[in-house]
Amino acid sequence: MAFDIEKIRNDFPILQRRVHNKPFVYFDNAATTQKPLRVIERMDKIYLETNSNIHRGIHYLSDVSTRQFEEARETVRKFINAGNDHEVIFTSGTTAGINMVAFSYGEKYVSEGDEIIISSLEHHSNIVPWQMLCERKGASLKVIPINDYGELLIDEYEKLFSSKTRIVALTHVANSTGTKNPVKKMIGTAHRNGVPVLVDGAQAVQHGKVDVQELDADFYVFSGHKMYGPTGTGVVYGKESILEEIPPWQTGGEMVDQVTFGKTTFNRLPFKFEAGTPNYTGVIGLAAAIQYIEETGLNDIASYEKELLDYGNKRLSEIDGLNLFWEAENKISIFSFILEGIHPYDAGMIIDKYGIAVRTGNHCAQPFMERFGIGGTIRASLVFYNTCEEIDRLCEAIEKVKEMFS
Amino acid sequence: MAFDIEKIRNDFPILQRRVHNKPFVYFDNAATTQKPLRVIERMDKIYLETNSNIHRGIHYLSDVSTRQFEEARETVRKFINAGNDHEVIFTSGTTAGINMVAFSYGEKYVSEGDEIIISSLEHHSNIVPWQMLCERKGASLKVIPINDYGELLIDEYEKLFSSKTRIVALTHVANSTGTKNPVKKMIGTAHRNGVPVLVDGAQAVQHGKVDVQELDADFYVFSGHKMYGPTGTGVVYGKESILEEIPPWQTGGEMVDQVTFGKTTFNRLPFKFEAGTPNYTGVIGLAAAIQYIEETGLNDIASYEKELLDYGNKRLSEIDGLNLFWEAENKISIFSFILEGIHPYDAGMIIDKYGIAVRTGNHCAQPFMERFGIGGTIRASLVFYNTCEEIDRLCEAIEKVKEMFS
Amino acid sequence: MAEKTITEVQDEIIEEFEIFDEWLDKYNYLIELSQSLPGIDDKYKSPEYLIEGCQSRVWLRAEMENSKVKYTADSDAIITKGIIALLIRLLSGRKPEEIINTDLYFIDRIGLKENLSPARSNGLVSMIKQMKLYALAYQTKSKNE
Amino acid sequence: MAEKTITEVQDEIIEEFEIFDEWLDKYNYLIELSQSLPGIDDKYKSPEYLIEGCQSRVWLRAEMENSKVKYTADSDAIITKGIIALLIRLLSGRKPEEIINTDLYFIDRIGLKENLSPARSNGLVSMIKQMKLYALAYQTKSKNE
Ligand SMILES: Cc1ncc(COP(=O)(O)O)c(C=O)c1O
Ligand SMILES: Cc1ncc(COP(=O)(O)O)c(C=O)c1O
Repeated sequence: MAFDIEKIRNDFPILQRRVHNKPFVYFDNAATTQKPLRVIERMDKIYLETNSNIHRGIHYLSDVSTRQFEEARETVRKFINAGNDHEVIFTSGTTAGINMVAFSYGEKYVSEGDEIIISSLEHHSNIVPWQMLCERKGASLKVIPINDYGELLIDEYEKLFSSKTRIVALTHVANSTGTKNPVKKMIGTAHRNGVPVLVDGAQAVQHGKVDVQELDADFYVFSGHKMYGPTGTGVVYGKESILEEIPPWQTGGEMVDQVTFGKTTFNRLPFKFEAGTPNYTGVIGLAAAIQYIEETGLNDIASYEKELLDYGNKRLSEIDGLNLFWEAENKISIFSFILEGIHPYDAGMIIDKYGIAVRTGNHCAQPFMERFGIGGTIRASLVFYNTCEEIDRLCEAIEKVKEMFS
Repeated sequence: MAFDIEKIRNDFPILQRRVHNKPFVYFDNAATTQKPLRVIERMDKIYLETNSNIHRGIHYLSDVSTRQFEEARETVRKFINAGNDHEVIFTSGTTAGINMVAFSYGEKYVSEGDEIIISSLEHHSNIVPWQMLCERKGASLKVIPINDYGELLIDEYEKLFSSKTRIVALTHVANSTGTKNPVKKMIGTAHRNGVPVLVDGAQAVQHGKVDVQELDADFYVFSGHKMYGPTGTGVVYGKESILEEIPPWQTGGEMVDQVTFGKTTFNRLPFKFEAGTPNYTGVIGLAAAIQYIEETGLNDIASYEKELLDYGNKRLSEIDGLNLFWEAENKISIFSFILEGIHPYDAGMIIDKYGIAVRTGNHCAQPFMERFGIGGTIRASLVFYNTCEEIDRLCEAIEKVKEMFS
Repeated sequence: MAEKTITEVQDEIIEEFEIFDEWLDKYNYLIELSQSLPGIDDKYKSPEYLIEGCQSRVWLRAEMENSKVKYTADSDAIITKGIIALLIRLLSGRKPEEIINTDLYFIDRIGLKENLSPARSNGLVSMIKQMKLYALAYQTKSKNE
Repeated sequence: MAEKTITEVQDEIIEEFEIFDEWLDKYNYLIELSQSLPGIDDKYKSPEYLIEGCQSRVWLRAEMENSKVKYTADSDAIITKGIIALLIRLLSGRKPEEIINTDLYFIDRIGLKENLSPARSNGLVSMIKQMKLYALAYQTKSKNE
């Protein structure tokens, strides 16, 4: 097998630890991922050897730091195949990125009576900023409905457009279900209606090749910490033509060109959108994570994760009294399920005791859960450092849970 | 001497390095500070052993992570003596913090014709967000003038208040000059006029004890990376009574209570203002930095830094053709100067060659520089790991610069 | 009948749990306890009595009977319900003063701390807070009367 | 007079700098060069000819003379001015095509890379860009004529 899982697991030191005196199984990857040693060491090296604030500094280390930061931008550009470096804006995470776009785009293009389309599969972070925008501007939300597999109803989507539609905000991959949405096609539909699209890629970039130009996404947003990078980092890709048009969101040091008390003019892209000292250590760590992903190979990652998905689906569906939700055609290896008659919290508490980290609850997707009349599920989200043996261990733990609460 | 400078310098590994084959002298501390080993190790430990997303997770590491994050909040609370943990909001930096307040407070309390008071000493990050707010709302800025020493004119300040004044935004210590403003007195004046005050503490918290309750500040904002902590971290202290009243800024995961497509209700403080996955690794690292500062002792730090200031003032004023600016009564150890007939850029390039990191330019305070008719200065900003010998080395380098450009 | 103090009952519970070496036995005991909890009438399972908490829902009611606070409570999660049973055993039927001032150290000592972590959001932390608030409210009320 | 190519002049400059072991001598040479630069008339030191750059200011003008681009430039910082002198020596009086396509490798080779770092913001990076833009503009113009 080309995919050397043992080597990979050794790259992630935390996977070697024990929890509750059991080997640690980390199945909470949709919440955040673990970090390969090289990412940790990359950031250490900065603090131990080169740390200095970036941009406009005249001294040696400031120069080193700035180059590393701008090289990281180029690494991200290549990773998502953006056309230009300055279309890559660094933020503190997906939530911050969506807030940025909702504010900046909203200030310029959304006014009373306008409409914004989102989907039923969105994370709260891709719902609430649009709600707030609607509230501020007197606009309204239209929601793309789903079927019972947790798939968007594309026909219904097309019907939501009107002359009032100003933007579509859509997740690439849903964090509650793992469903992959046909974003390319959906962007095409939006563009035919003259409407730009923001894609929430928080659960997508780490699982398969994303090409923002091929998708023709107007905005593409994701978090570093969910793709094996550090916390406090994130990216907004935006098309130059739109980024030039919309006003900045945060303002302050470095993103300005000229400041007088009367009037301020803004710096060019990408700086216009990067106010204040960026998390440059984090960003450089993120570039190291991307290099790690690329060396491992996104195609290999995707096909190994598909194996995990198939094996997990098979094993979990064999368990009596386990309801596996949303087995969409096209999805990443997220398993969302409930055990009949057992509260997810009770199950989660016991599964934890076997050293297995799963998440329980509504996964920041309340409206979605309500659509299915459930308060929450148990969610196991797997990535390429997980194994089929770990899935077996989860199944064993589930059997124990059933015994206890029978 | 109680202050063991040798031990302290050993705590900061980067200070041992060489630059251009000379021992490294880091005098760019106002831009960002170096990190003690313990901060680096604290964050490593997280990524190597306990990394997990915080809040609402049911499994063991999520619990560990959440506790560490909330303990960090308590560490910050104590450090600035806030009344309550939930008055401490984590952000990505000072700029983000000021933007948050300008938006949230502005949405609720600022409308057409209103006035906002700032000072002539502000960093761009405490100017531009207020300008943007004024532009959005049709309000206007009033600016507190200064004297030639770079000190605010308190009498003029008092005259700026009117029934239309909604907030005062004021730096505690100015980054361009090092001037310490009499914020307590100035907050008193504002409160007598029924106006709340935001204090920009980015250059203050690391140089002496700040007690937000004693100051009676309504908001107090600072950055982690300028106080020996990691990049991508920052704090907004806000009085509970105001934080409860004003709307959230960023919205999304974790900061909501209930979400439906129709309406969203927000979580309680402090979560209402912490949308998305916070930079929890950074925040825990920041807490380690605060512990380091507290063990070193803020009083000892302040008196040692005063020695550096006095020594530097003496040595630099002995240099022919060196104009030292803004020798305010009350200031931190920042030296801002120009060399007659020599461009700061030329000087800075040569000083760098001697392994000394200084900053040249307008230090993100353009309006301030314009007031003095200069394009920029050379700025050396020192902290407690710097030494008098390093000041001597700067003086030698300045002599070389003078020779070269004579 | 000389009533036991809260401290005495806490020590009793700690002793009961001491025989369990394993978390499994502790949790099984909690499940057992949950079955003994009378719970709450469905009509009270309304937002009015609901305690916030994202993972499991907890409902709590309090009444005053002969200067003592009587609690009834319930949850949709069984482990949570088991702990509620312990809390009711400890606090229900006590004078407000006693409840307000008590320090619940048993949770730590019997190794169920994780269930009272604010991070777990099972509603128990808020429930204890609410129990004390009820007690405080009754105390204030009786003083004013 | 067979004119030297840009490449030839770059190699010449590299050779000139090779005799300097020390950065100090290199910078002293740059200072010397800065003095030989005619600079720019004060009336052209206007925003129109100013190149953005936060640390030192750079002014640049271009004219077309006999199908060749003639540059004049100046800066308020001496080191910047010294490098400008090298750039003018290299590019001024050349045909647009030559300027547009040239790869300025000498900067790296003579050990002045730090002066062309975008981080230093001395305006030189923008200046080179602007020099090429002028050349491009003249080329397009002459084609259209
Ligand atoms: C007084 C002051 N305010 C605000 C800032 C901006 O801080 P940050 O870049 O960390 O957002 C700085 C940093 O230079 C500063 O010195
Ligand atoms: C699809 C999706 N969008 C947005 C977010 C929010 O990301 P962050 O918390 O990093 O801002 C998440 C994280 O769970 C997510 O899964």
